[in-house]
Amino acid sequence: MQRVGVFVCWCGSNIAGTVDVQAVSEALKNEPGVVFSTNYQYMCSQAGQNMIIDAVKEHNLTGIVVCSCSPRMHEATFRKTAAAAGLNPYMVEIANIREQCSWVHKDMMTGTEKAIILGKAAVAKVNLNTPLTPGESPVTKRALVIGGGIAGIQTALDIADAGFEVDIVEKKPTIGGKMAQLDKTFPTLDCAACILTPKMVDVAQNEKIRIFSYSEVTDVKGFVGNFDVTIKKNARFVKEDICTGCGACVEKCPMKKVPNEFNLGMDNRSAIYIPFAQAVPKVATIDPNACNMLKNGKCGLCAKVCAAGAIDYTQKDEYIEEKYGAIVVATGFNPISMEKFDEFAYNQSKDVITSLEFERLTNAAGPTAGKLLRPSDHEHPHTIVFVQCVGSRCDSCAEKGKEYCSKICCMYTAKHAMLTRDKYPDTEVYVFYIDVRTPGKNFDEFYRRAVEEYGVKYVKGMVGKVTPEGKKLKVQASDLIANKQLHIDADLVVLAAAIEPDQTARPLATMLTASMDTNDFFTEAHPKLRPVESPTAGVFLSGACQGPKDIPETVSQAGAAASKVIGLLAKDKLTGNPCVASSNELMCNGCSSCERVCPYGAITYVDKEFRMPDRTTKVRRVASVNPAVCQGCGCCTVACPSGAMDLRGFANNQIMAEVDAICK
Amino acid sequence: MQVNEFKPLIVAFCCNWCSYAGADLAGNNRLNYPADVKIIRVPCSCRVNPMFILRAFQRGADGVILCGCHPGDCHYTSGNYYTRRRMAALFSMLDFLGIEKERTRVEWVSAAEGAKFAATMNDFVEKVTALGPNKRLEDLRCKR
Amino acid sequence: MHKTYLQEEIIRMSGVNPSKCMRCGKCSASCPAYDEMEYHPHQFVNMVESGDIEPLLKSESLYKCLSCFACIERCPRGVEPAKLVEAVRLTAIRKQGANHMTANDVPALLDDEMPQQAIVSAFRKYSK
Amino acid sequence: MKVSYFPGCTLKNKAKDLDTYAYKSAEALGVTLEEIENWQCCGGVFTTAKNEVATKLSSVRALKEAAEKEQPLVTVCSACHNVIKQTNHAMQNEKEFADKVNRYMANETPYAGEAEVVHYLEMLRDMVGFDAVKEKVVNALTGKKIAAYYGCLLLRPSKVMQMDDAENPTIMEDLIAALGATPVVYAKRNECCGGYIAMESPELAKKNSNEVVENAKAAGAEMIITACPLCRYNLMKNGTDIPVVYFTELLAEALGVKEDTNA
Repeated sequence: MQRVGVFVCWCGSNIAGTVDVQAVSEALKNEPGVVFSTNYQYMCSQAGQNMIIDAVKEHNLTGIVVCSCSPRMHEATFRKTAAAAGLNPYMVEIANIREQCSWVHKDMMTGTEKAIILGKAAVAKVNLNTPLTPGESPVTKRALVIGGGIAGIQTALDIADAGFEVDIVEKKPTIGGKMAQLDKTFPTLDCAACILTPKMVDVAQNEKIRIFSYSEVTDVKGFVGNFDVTIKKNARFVKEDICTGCGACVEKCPMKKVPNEFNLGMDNRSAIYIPFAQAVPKVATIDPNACNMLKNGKCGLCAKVCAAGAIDYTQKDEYIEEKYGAIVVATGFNPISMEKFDEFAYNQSKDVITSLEFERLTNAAGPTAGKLLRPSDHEHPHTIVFVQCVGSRCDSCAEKGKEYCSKICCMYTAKHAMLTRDKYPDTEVYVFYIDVRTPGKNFDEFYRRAVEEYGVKYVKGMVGKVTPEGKKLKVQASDLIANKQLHIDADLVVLAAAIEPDQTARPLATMLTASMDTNDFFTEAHPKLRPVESPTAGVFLSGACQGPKDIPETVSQAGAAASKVIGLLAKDKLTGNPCVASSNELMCNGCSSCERVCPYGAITYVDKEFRMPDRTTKVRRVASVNPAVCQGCGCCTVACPSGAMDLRGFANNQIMAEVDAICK
Repeated sequence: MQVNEFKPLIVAFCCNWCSYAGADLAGNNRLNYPADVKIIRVPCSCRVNPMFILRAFQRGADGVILCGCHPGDCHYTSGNYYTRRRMAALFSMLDFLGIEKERTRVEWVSAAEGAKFAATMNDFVEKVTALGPNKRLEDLRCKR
Repeated sequence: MHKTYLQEEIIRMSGVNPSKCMRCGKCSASCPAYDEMEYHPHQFVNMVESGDIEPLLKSESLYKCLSCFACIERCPRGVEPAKLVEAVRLTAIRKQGANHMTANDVPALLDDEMPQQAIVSAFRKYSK
Repeated sequence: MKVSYFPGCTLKNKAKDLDTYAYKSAEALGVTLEEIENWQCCGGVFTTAKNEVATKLSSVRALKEAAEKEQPLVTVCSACHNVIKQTNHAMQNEKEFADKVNRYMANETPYAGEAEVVHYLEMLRDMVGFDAVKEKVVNALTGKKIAAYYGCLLLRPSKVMQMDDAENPTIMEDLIAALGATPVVYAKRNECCGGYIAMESPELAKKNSNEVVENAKAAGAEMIITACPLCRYNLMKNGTDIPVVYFTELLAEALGVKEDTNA
């Protein structure tokens, strides 16, 4: 049985004006467990706190009830007081008789009556309180960034800048991501490579940053501050530390007919390749599916020409295990496949391309060295039709495409249209749009310039059918303002394909127990107030993996994610919230109900041995809560059919006792 | 006269992050609502076990209201969605058992909605008062 | 907004929810009979949504739709404009004496090669 | 293999070729077509209105007979296929409509869309298999450049028809390839020929059909195949100078059973 002390605060006249504090302290004296009850003008004052400390010592109190203002105000204060008196701070309960009683009721009698009931509920609860100790865990002062696009690069640079070690894991042979494939960037039209590649070099030269390129994360264990991550370094058959990136092997490789993924298959590369001139790390990689030496042991030319002796055909995949305190997801996006949108004849004509392909076609380092030429016959296109919202903003019942707006297409299409008109004024450029969405600094001005200064023809309507015939693409479209059906003979059709999260995001989310929405974008801990944190503690989000984003937005989010990581890594120890769920293993039947509702992935299952009454041993699967991950919402306690799961500090019997006390 | 004197007993479960703060705000702004409402603080509305509600009715409560963060704003991401689903099922079952739908309610009150909290409580108490005492589930053995 | 009886009837018959339309115009961009129509597929959707159905009932456009389902197939919002056209057309021809084509009209329209299918289909579309 | 067979109105007169070669080819491939007894015309077009019952009854009768025989219902004509398949879909998914139909027909055991509606092309692809067709080919049509014309009804609405990708179908191309010929892919193969509008606005049918043929010819087609009598009529009538034949005729030719018919 507890020995409870009740301390009723007057709060000057704030409480005493509507509540008869004397009557409250008298009434609560008779409650079970109460051995001491008093009232005072200002309980939170030094004198009031000393009164509590003295009473604890004098009456050997084991629990404290303070009837005062809201616990949101002074719970922390009175917990400290309890600790000063030698009690566990979690043996304190507050009855809120100010905000939720004296301030909202006018009548002394009803106010007093309610205050007594609230006090009784608090006494009933504190009688069932148990001392709680928050767990502590150390923090590994190193961060992992998954994805080496502009989001990952910026996050890593910012974290490294604060003095912490960062590893970047990138599945491609080089960092740089989608931004490295872009030509110019809106709305300023500076070239993507000119602003990105210096950052890539910074990453390479920063001694706090390690790059695991051509690698992927295969396993994540542990929790905030203490993640154990397995990284698979795919064999690139080139010794990274020896290769100088001279490119002699690339030149000599006889297998030159491999579709070049960096140029989206619009030209070819060799079997041993460096994706682009400014690649980081600048080392060669052998494509095992194309290399004759690896496929049938016939060739070996690259090894012969490599002066540094970096080629190693026997290289194997390597698994690296590393510890991290924080993980940043920066897995980015891809344009969706155009396979199901063949009304635009993407599969039927080479001259129907996606916007990303258009970027490569206009990029000086692209397949046409920056000249805008039709892929089919390398002739200059005179009429270009851009189609927006291809696969974006589709209703789910249309069974193809995405429901969301891909956000970046309006702006890059305006950019493409403007740049085309600028460089090739003899070209007719049509943009078919549903809405032009330009919310961003200098964005609408940019789009208007495309129309007003560059003469791009924006048509409110959609393309219904593209028919390749001869050298032309016959475009059938609607112009809703003119209320006409248009028929345009185009030379090139550019589709603004919707974007979707990278395919690696879903398995990664499973590994991280980070939640995703139905579109496979990572969800934030709070959509407004915690936009760069995942609900899983220690996992942060950067860039388009969280939702469609342009470069400025991605960079801002990358910086924000980095600052959150720095805040975490700056701590030596993490103090947990002791009010977490825990499961009574004897009652748990291992049904997984709690695991399914837990938003944090804090619950796992372990096989445990139990001694049975007949002295045999039985192994059962039972739930186990990781207190460092659990945030204490209590959802699992309600989902648990056997009542095994309970929440410390808000236990079933505690809340039940409050209900009983109120309903007497 | 008898009817007028009936004072209902209302148990309100408020989540710590939104609705409990909303109730505090109602206090800060001195927005009155009947003293019949007694608030129990829970970390999240999804912490409220249907057992608590059944217990309240068994012990003579005349109405039970759950307040949580607005959908999409849950401090714990998804807790209030569970609340919504669980309570939809529970309340229709209670309705079947004779606990009128007006006696149970889930309401989303944010930390900034002191006025909404007070208005909600006024409305809820009024509706429950109109229904009169809950006799259906009350267990007389629990009466002292 | 209050819906008229006629509007509700059209919506119920067709099973189409015109308020799903996002005004992209892909239906009208896909329509093979566009130039024959006074009111185009996107206008059908818009006019049913706003309750402006009388002009549609009187329009020849009702009989120009080929029922080729291109608008249904390509609508990104799943609105299915052709079903609205069909519902309005049925509302028109179900009235007494409102058949768009009668048996007497047929011989003049035939040629030797014309398959039965064309006549059967046309009757389904043009008369009750 | 025995299947129920719904020929449709036009196949017994104006489009006899479509029907006879369907029989011949099926026989050659080891499939017996059992014609639905007293089948009635499907009506040519599916009325999408949910409160239209009477016009769909003939389809339901055919479906019910096939279901009772536990056979798939095979169709050849695109229009019949579209009407019957959409009607079946409505019987499966629109309860109110299905109730009305069952009460109207006084069905002792209500019909709820149990039958499987299979187009002849689907039968070739999924039940016989194009590989098996290829093995049975005696007159390979090597070197012939043939364009498949799908029209609208065979593929759309794809959610119901489920035959192939409505925008980039391959089923007829695969058949052409199996028969040894070279399929010609062109974008207008799924655009409407004009259909029944040929009666009222022949100029519209002409315009649409011309566009289809021109597009096929530009892609190098020497011949067009189709599954629909009305498509064939429109394409032929509106001035194509390349032959338009039914796919069953081409199939019969390749399988070496065409001559028998003429004899």
